Amino acid sequence: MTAHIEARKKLKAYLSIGVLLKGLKIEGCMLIEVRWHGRGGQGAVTAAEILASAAALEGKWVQAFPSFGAERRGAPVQAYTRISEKLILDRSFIYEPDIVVVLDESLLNADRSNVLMGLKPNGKLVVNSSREPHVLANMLRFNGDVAAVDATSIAIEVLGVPIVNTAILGAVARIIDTPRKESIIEVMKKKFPPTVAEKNLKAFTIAYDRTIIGRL
Amino acid sequence: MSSMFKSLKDLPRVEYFSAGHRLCQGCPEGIIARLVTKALGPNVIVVTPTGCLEVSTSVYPETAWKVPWIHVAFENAAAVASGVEAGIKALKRKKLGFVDKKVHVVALAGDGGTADIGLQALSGALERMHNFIYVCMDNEAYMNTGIQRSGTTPFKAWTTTTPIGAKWRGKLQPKKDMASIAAAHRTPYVAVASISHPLDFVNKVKKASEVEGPAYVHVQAPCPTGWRFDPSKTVEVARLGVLTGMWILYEVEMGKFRVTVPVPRRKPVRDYLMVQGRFRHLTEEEIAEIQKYVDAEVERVNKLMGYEVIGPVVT
Amino acid sequence: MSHRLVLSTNHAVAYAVKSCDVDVIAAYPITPQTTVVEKLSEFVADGELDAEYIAVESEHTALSVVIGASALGARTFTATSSQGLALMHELLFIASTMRLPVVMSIANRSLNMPLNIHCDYQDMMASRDCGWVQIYVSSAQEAHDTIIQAYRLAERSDILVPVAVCYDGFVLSHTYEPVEIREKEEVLRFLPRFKRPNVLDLERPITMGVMALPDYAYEFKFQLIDALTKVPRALEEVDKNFEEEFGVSYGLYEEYKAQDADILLVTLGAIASTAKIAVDKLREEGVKVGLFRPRLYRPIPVDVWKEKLRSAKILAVVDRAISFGAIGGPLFTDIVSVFANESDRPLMMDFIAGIGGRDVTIKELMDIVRMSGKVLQKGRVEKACIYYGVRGVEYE
Amino acid sequence: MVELKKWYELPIGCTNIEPGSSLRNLTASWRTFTPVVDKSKCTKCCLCWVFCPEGAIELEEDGSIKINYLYCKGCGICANECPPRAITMKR
Repeated sequence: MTAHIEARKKLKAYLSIGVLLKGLKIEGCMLIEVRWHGRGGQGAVTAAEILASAAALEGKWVQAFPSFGAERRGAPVQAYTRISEKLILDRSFIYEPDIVVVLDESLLNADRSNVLMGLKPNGKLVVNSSREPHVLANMLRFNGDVAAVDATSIAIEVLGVPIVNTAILGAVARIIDTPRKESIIEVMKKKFPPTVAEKNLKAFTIAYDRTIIGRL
Repeated sequence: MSSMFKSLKDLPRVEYFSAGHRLCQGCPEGIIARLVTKALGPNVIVVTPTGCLEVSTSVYPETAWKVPWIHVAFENAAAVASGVEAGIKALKRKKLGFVDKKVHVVALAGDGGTADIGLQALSGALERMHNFIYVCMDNEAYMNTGIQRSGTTPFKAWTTTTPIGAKWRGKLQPKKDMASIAAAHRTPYVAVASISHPLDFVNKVKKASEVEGPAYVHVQAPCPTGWRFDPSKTVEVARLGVLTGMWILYEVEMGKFRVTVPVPRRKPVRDYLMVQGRFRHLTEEEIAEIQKYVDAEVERVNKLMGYEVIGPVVT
Repeated sequence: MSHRLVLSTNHAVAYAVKSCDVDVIAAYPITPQTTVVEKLSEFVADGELDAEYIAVESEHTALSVVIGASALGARTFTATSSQGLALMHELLFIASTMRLPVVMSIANRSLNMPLNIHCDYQDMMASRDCGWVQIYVSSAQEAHDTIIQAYRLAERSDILVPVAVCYDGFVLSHTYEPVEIREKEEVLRFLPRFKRPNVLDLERPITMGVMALPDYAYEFKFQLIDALTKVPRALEEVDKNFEEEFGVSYGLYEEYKAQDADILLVTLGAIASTAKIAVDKLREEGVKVGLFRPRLYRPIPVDVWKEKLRSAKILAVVDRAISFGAIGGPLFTDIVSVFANESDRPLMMDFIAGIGGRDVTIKELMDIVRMSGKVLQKGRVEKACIYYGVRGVEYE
Repeated sequence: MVELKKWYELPIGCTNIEPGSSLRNLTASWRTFTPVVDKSKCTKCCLCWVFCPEGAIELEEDGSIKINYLYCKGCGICANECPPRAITMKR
């Protein structure tokens, strides 16, 4: 039997227990569910996918998917990311997210009930806002951790356009353990052409540094 | 071009379209199929949509075709030809087939499959600039289903769906100008031909095969059954079409319009109309009306040419 | 060397098509299929795939182009959804009876009206009698691998039948997940080229797409019927060879905790994935429930279905399509037909769900199992088909 | 009665693998009037050969014509088009 078939057989064994990478331990049943709220054109779907890809780099099973209506540029959109130690079988939407990411502060006013819907009490909220986390928490009457960063300013400053997805990922990286910042950076380097990647990484890093985490 | 046929005797003697087919007595499609395949030679793949030619030549267990031939559906000859052409390109490039061979892809379709139900597929194929030849055999109605009106049925012609009644007198609208539609796609080569001028016709097909990209040849196909004339008159009726200016033979080569068969002295349209049963109901006024249309068209063509290539009516 | 990427199912399909080294691709954009052919056009534009990419003016032409190229012996691909598949309808029958090994991916989407871009299987189910091999997959990886298997199956000289690879629009088509990419070199080892009989060929000029009158038409159609009967075994062989090359196999079906199940959920595609969690949760509660997911849907592997479904006490079929005016959805009526002449058969119920992209949750699947459990206790099915989740409809 | 082929004896995929097999179909039976050539009048212009929808007129080496009466359907185009009127239709 040739070596590659041998390798495949091994892989199959791993696949069958739902573990992607050799040597990875199954740590209970970790599952992180993230819901992204943005407007068409802000890159929420791409952000969801980058976060998933980064976690996959760390050997996690992942899912990222959009929730499309017939939305066009500017309309509120949602996207979802699931990260798990185990093969993800659930293909229904996310109703009780661990983390909610808001790419556009105006959605808090327009769509508040939607944004917070189902967010676990011990969940985390990431908001693109120049306001302090505790102000946001108070405004939303939310008891969990809030991470805030003015991603729009950063995006305009670095990218020249208000496409905030890579900046907001900086804030997400601050509040989340898996995936790590380095994995996100690696994915972004692969995903974008070099000059674009450079600018987006800059936006990501600045946002990462400027993110403030707080609560009520 | 040097490769043009100088005489009809230059056409190959071999038949690529066999006898024993089931087309009506005197059917022009038999003539067209023979001439097109003779003009193009054996390295040809023929695509035919559903219609008279298809049902008369492919009834299992017999086929009249001696060249590769495919029929898929009614409205998609140009699309299937696109696929055949693309397939040849890909297989050639990958050295999987047709290596070092120049293969002509030709669609042989009726007017319904071209101007009506097949127009979208044809428009797409012309726009995508596939390297193929599309020959429309225009018998001016749905003959295969029994003489129903099509977009190319001429003004006032009788068909089974444009009957002569108290309110209707044949087709109420003028004929769709397919060749102009093809030319409007900036198709590199567009021609209108007639079986009554076979050398002109085969050379147009030949020219069509030599351009890069698509070519469209619109050939009149007088149908004895549907137009109501004696089968022996098929070519004669076609010739009258040319001589009366009802069917002007021209080509549009890279956008340049040229009448290929000048008619210095025109016959009145009555000569063309009155030999056909489908126009038998026409009154003198109606004939005069049709004559006016033709005169206007002749004037337009002469203007395009810059001189009087089609002459006045001489009785 | 293989590598792993996080891809949407649509992109996973495009990568597979690239590895299969197809010659001609023709397609027309339609949501949610579009990103398959966008990706393929990128591959062709970048020179990563040596193929003719024909951006046609309709789905009807897409399949016509593919038929023309396939008739020539080229390896071909197209993809569509919903109305696009409906527009292709007449050509589906033509491709199969002409025995052209076309492969098409279908990101399943509801049919109008009302206009709806989301998932159900109405599009393919409306064409289920078209003579194509129809495989429903339940993950991006399976979609990727099934495209490769589809070419191997379709091009077998004893099969020569087109194959449709179906997956839930959006739910799978737009979901990104890890996919191990099968590299071209390995794929082509698994998928060698061979010369097909009866193609458009200058040396052997045949007539394709003949007219046949009552004396021959039925015999030509029977050839396809015969080829389809060989598909289940052929797919098993293809799957086995695939496993030898790539270490993964999928079979004609998937079952989960089905061996001793009293209640058996039977469903296709993505719902079957979510259903496993429902099964796990119910098992924890002591409910003897399992799952059977047909992968090969057409031709129906009758003996396999019969054997696998017979042991349950009640079948809870979840149909993601409606058969208007019938006694249940397409999958249900198919299963009923499998047991038509069997006295020893389970009770059967149909739950039509997930229509127009309506989410099918773990909770709902558990509810469906519980409802089936109650019917089982009664020992009699009063209402075979439940239009599950329709507001204003009373079930019990 | 000709015995019809069984399903497995037919070519696969609704094809016909016998190019030109329509030659088996002798369309002479369609004919009412028969074209007769007066060789003395024939100018070897070959127009009848060109115009025959059946391909039932064969062109000989020397340019003279021969009508294949097995296939001629008797449409009469050849007689109608012959410039020197060398072909006549007879019952």
